[in-house]
Amino acid sequence: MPDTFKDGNVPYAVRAYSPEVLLAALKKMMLIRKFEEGAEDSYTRGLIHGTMHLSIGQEASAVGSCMSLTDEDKITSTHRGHGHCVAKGADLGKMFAEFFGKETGYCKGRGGSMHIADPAKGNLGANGIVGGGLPIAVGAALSAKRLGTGAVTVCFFGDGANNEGAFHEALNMAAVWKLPVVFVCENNKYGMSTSTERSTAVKNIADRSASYSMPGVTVDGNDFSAVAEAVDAAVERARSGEGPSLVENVTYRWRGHSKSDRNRYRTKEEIAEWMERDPIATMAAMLIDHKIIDQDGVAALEAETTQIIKDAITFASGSPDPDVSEATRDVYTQEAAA
Amino acid sequence: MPDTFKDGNVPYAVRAYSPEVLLAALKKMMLIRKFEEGAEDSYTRGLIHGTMHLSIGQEASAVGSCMSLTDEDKITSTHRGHGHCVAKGADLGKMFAEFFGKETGYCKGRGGSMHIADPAKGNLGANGIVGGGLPIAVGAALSAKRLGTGAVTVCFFGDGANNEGAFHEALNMAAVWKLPVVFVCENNKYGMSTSTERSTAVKNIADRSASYSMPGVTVDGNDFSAVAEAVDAAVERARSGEGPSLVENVTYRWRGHSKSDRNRYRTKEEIAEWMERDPIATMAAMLIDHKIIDQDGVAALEAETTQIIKDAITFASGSPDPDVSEATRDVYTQEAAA
Amino acid sequence: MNMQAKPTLRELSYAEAIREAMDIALSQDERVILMGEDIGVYGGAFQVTGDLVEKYGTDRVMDTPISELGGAGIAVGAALTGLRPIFEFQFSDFAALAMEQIVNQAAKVRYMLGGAVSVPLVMRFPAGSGTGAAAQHSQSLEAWLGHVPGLKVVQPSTPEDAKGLLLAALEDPDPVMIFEHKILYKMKGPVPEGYYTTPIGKAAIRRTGKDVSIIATSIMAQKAMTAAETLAGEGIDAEVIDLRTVRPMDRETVLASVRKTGRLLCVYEGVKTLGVGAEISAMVAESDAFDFLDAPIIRLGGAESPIPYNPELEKAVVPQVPDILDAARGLLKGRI
Amino acid sequence: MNMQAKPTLRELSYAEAIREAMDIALSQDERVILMGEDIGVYGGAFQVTGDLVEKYGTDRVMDTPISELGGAGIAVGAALTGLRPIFEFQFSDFAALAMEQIVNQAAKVRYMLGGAVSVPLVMRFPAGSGTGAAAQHSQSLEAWLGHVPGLKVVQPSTPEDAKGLLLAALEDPDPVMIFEHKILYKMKGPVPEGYYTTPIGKAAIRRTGKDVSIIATSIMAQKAMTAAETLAGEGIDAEVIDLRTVRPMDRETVLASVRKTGRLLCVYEGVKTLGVGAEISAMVAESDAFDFLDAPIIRLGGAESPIPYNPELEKAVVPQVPDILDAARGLLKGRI
Ligand SMILES: Cc1ncc(C[n+]2csc(CCOP(=O)(O)OP(=O)(O)O)c2C)c(N)n1
Ligand SMILES: Cc1ncc(C[n+]2csc(CCOP(=O)(O)OP(=O)(O)O)c2C)c(N)n1
Ligand SMILES: [Mg+2]
Ligand SMILES: [Mg+2]
Repeated sequence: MPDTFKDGNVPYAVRAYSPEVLLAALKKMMLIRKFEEGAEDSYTRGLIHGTMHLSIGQEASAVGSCMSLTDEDKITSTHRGHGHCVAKGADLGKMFAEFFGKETGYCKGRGGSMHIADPAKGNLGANGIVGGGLPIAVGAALSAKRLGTGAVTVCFFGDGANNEGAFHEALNMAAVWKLPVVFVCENNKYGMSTSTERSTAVKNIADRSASYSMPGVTVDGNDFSAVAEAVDAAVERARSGEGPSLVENVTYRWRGHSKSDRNRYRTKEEIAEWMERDPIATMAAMLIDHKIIDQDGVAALEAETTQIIKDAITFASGSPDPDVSEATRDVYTQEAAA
Repeated sequence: MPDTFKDGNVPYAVRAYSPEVLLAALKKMMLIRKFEEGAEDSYTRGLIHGTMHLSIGQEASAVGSCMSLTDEDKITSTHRGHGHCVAKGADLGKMFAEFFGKETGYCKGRGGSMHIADPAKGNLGANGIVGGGLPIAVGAALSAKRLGTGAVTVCFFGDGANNEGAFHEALNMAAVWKLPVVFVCENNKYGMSTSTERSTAVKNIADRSASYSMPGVTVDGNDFSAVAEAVDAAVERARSGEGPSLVENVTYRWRGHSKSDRNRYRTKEEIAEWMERDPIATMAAMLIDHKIIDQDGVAALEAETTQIIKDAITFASGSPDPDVSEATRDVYTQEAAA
Repeated sequence: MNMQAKPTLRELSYAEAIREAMDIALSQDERVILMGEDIGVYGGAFQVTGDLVEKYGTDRVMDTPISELGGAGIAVGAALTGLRPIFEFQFSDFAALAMEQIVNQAAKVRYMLGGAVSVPLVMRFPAGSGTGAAAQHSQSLEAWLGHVPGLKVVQPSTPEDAKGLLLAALEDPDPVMIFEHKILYKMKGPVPEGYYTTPIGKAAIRRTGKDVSIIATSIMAQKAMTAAETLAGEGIDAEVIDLRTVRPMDRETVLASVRKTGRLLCVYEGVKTLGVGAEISAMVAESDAFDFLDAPIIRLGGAESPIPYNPELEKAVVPQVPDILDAARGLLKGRI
Repeated sequence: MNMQAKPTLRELSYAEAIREAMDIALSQDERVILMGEDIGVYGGAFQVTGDLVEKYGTDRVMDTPISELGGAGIAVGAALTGLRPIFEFQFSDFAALAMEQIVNQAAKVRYMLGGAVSVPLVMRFPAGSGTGAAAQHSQSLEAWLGHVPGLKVVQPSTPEDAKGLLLAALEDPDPVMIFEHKILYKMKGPVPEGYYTTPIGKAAIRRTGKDVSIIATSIMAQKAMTAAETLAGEGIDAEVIDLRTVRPMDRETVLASVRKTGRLLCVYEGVKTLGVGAEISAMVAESDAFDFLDAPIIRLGGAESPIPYNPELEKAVVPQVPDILDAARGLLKGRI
């Protein structure tokens, strides 16, 4: 990474990544947005039985946090996990198929939105339990350290999750054992209806890093470059054996918490304000500014990603349902032990 | 309290309390020491069936932390709770009786050392679960606030307990709701065999208070005056509605963790060093220094407390065992609801 | 059933009935508080608390941070010291985070202290499958708490009982755990106005019959009633008993029924193995009613599997009306 | 029993046998790590890990902070990603703090992910009463985990099985929960040298008999053997089966025994209601073996009470040999 190029006017991302990588990142952010919109639409059209938690507005956090990860590196995700999954390289068709409960889905229709995982790409899975992924991420980091794989784990969790005891225990042990894990708090201001002010006795969640003697930084989670800069540094630190870090991406979810949210706990104005800070538009503008893409290129990307989503939905819709007689398959591992 | 008397050479305790109060505190510290010695002796003589966790060496923390509490104020205690119980005014005979499993004990022989409680004096009980008392203390503070009783709760817990998720959750909620509770961490350097260095990713446990935007202070837990000064201030803060605080009393347990400890994780030298900083001797010396008592007085107190313990053991030994046919009594409340 | 019930009946949903019970409790007793995640302005994940926060304020209808263990422990401490908390878990599955406070503290502290204290605590657990929320949001864990002395555990299956059992729980000086079924929240039924209680520890005979005793819990009591109507058409006269309380179990009502019918079918949504039906079966098999049994005791419980997401799979892993019909017919095959 | 067992037998204590199993596993497989509170230099609260840390170092015998939920979750994450952790709870009661990771994560993740992963995790739970440690340190909670699909749950009652089941658990790709009885740790018995496994899911017939089947778990299997000797002197020929595995339960062995004897007595230390004996009873009562039953199925389980401190009370709340004798005699009263 061009550490010598210290032009303050050139954002980190533009300095750090090639145009191809940046365009791929923008594309992923668009895919996330459109996946969520497609999910929402499918839900409205009655195709979905369960619930869903959309990450529209948080795309920069998901993609920016995974920039320096390889398929060997792991992530743990949350109930609001579609974006992380796409960022880590998932197949959109298999994601939709899972969302539709199909046998071709990532979980063969057993998991649904809240459990989509992609172990082959290092995504250990979304989690229905708030905070559930925090210790699991530390465990993955422990494996990496013991087995000497050099892999890093990025652990996504929400502002709400930071008040779970699991947060405290996981960060403490990660620090005591200097494990290669980066805790990425996606602070979207609310855990369901409860604002951080009403639930969290500290101003910045990143400040809690002091309790674990690890670096903590709060960044604009809607600024792709700021997110990438902070998380890349933390990943590098983890990879070089210096231990865990906490990065807080301040962001906002545009939609309700889940399908049934009446948005009683926040104002229309607040939502509108945040929508003006659209992370995708911001990212596109930055790339246009630095001549990495132009308006037409953006439009072409829009069209391309729209088509990908369309194809993914077509694949998913046309996929078979699981066989009901196999409802209890995969509770245990069938094959005999080695 | 003589806030105007600002003589730096006069310790807080001497400024803050009357001689009677100070002598009563010294007496309590002696009673704790002798209770523990009596317990140990009984154990060695085979009178005790279960385990025990002795607080010898930690007497200043127990007594100093309860100085400004009334019987309306609550404490929650720990597995190492004999000292807290005495400090909150318990009857020594009923304590020994419980330790001996007698029907006359505080828990009628059902609880034993790890569950001694004295609700009439505001002691909600020891706890066999490390960290178990932390949320319970916050609940007691919530009651006080809602019912307007003005009571404060002092929550004792160990350095080991500070790594439980319950610690994090309890402190956070106490702070969010500004509840009248004082968290007193008795940092005796080890949770069983595990030193704070090997278990706790922060130098001073009190520093974790920053995560909950509450005051935190680390004091010499073997210095009665320092403990009392810190906790009194925190209690006053709580009582006046300003919310919780965290006080860390750095101290040391002279004995092993429990009956079966081989002390492999610490050195004889370390133990000897700490034994030189005997909190009772220090307290007595301070009172002698300020002419509140003399050597003869101390000797008389020693004799008096020795006799109290002797009588307590006699009472306990002579007490009846519970009736085996009543083994399942008190699982549920018998009397019909109001 | 409820002798104190006022005559005026209206139709309320199960959720509304629970809310009405909490409203009555909040208005009658200053010591009652509600605690839980998003129970305030959000109205609760299943809209059970609804707008109670507007009436009673945030001091009495308290949104907690997402801290189940600490929240439950605070409720325990509050109950020990003068308040009467009603603690809502957003989903019963999250009780797994708070078992320590429920089981090691709330259930035991009275006993451990030789009767010196009591813990008048009510906890509410939205339970069960059917919402497409998959394995971590669909469990029926009443058997865990039913195994724990010191607790009482109830499972209302009607709006009337949901209200009456909650008010009874609040009168109870000991911790009462209420497992509510999510799918029932919208079910309507007659609910007496005003204050009444439904006794904890009493099963309800929903239908008398002479051929087979169907003992069912929670939503399965509804399914059993549906099945019983069909069976009646086939000449099978089923007695349907809604267990209502898992702990303490209503031994007398169950045994009397089995002595009469000689056939027992237990229907419950929780995992079959070590679920509530295991206890019902074992209780009967060790009683004098054993001698009246004309056939094996059949249990219909949840499959030995987590709850899947796909709706058809989800239905397949818990007992449905046709399963009840098949089981009842099987039990009576010899006779017919 | 164990076909692979080497012939050389030595007497080891149950704790030593477990330690030997861990020693073999640590030396054979780099992926194996031990995690738990004070299992390093302290040697474990019950001296089960002993001096293994000296041999394998603190990287493989890891003292955890007092953080059961986080520790268990780290073990789950490690198992998901290539390690084979053996996680020790200091007392099984503290599992109440970690149920979320055990039940919502470890047990379900394979299923939730459609079989894409597995969780080769072993957890050890020192359980049971008898040490005077009172209500929060004496529980037998195997029924909770036995209720959870995705887990396997075993309860060794002999040193030989303690070693063999632990090695079998390590071979198993799925999470295996081992409930060890604290009072057994010092019990000695013959233990084959070297590597062998005891099959998970197979009960052991400890004594064949024709009059009554006593199915017992954990330490109760020992007590049942003692009782059986006395009964033999009275002309009662008891078959004693050590269940060994709670989940999956060995249906065939139990049913075959009941078909033979016609009488069933279940003996277990956990709380009677909804304890393991409830499942044994219900499993038999719904099987074809029901027709062979000559008497009600009797359960001897723990009292409906927390475990008290006083030693006499403590004994009174769990089944003892005389209780087994009385129950067996009662079952055979009609016959004699
Ligand atoms: C242990 C647990 N408690 C509660 C819930 C219900 N729940 C699901 S998401 C959510 C809010 C989480 O907030 P946050 O961590 O900030 O994530 P966000 O939804 O804002 O992305 C809650 C309360 C849960 N799934 N798990
Ligand atoms: C939840 C839980 N985990 C573990 C234990 C076992 N245990 C009892 S005391 C103790 C050490 C506690 O350390 P600390 O909090 O520092 O208190 P101290 O013993 O030093 O006074 C441990 C591990 C327990 N009782 N409860
Ligand atoms: Mg949030
Ligand atoms: Mg300590």
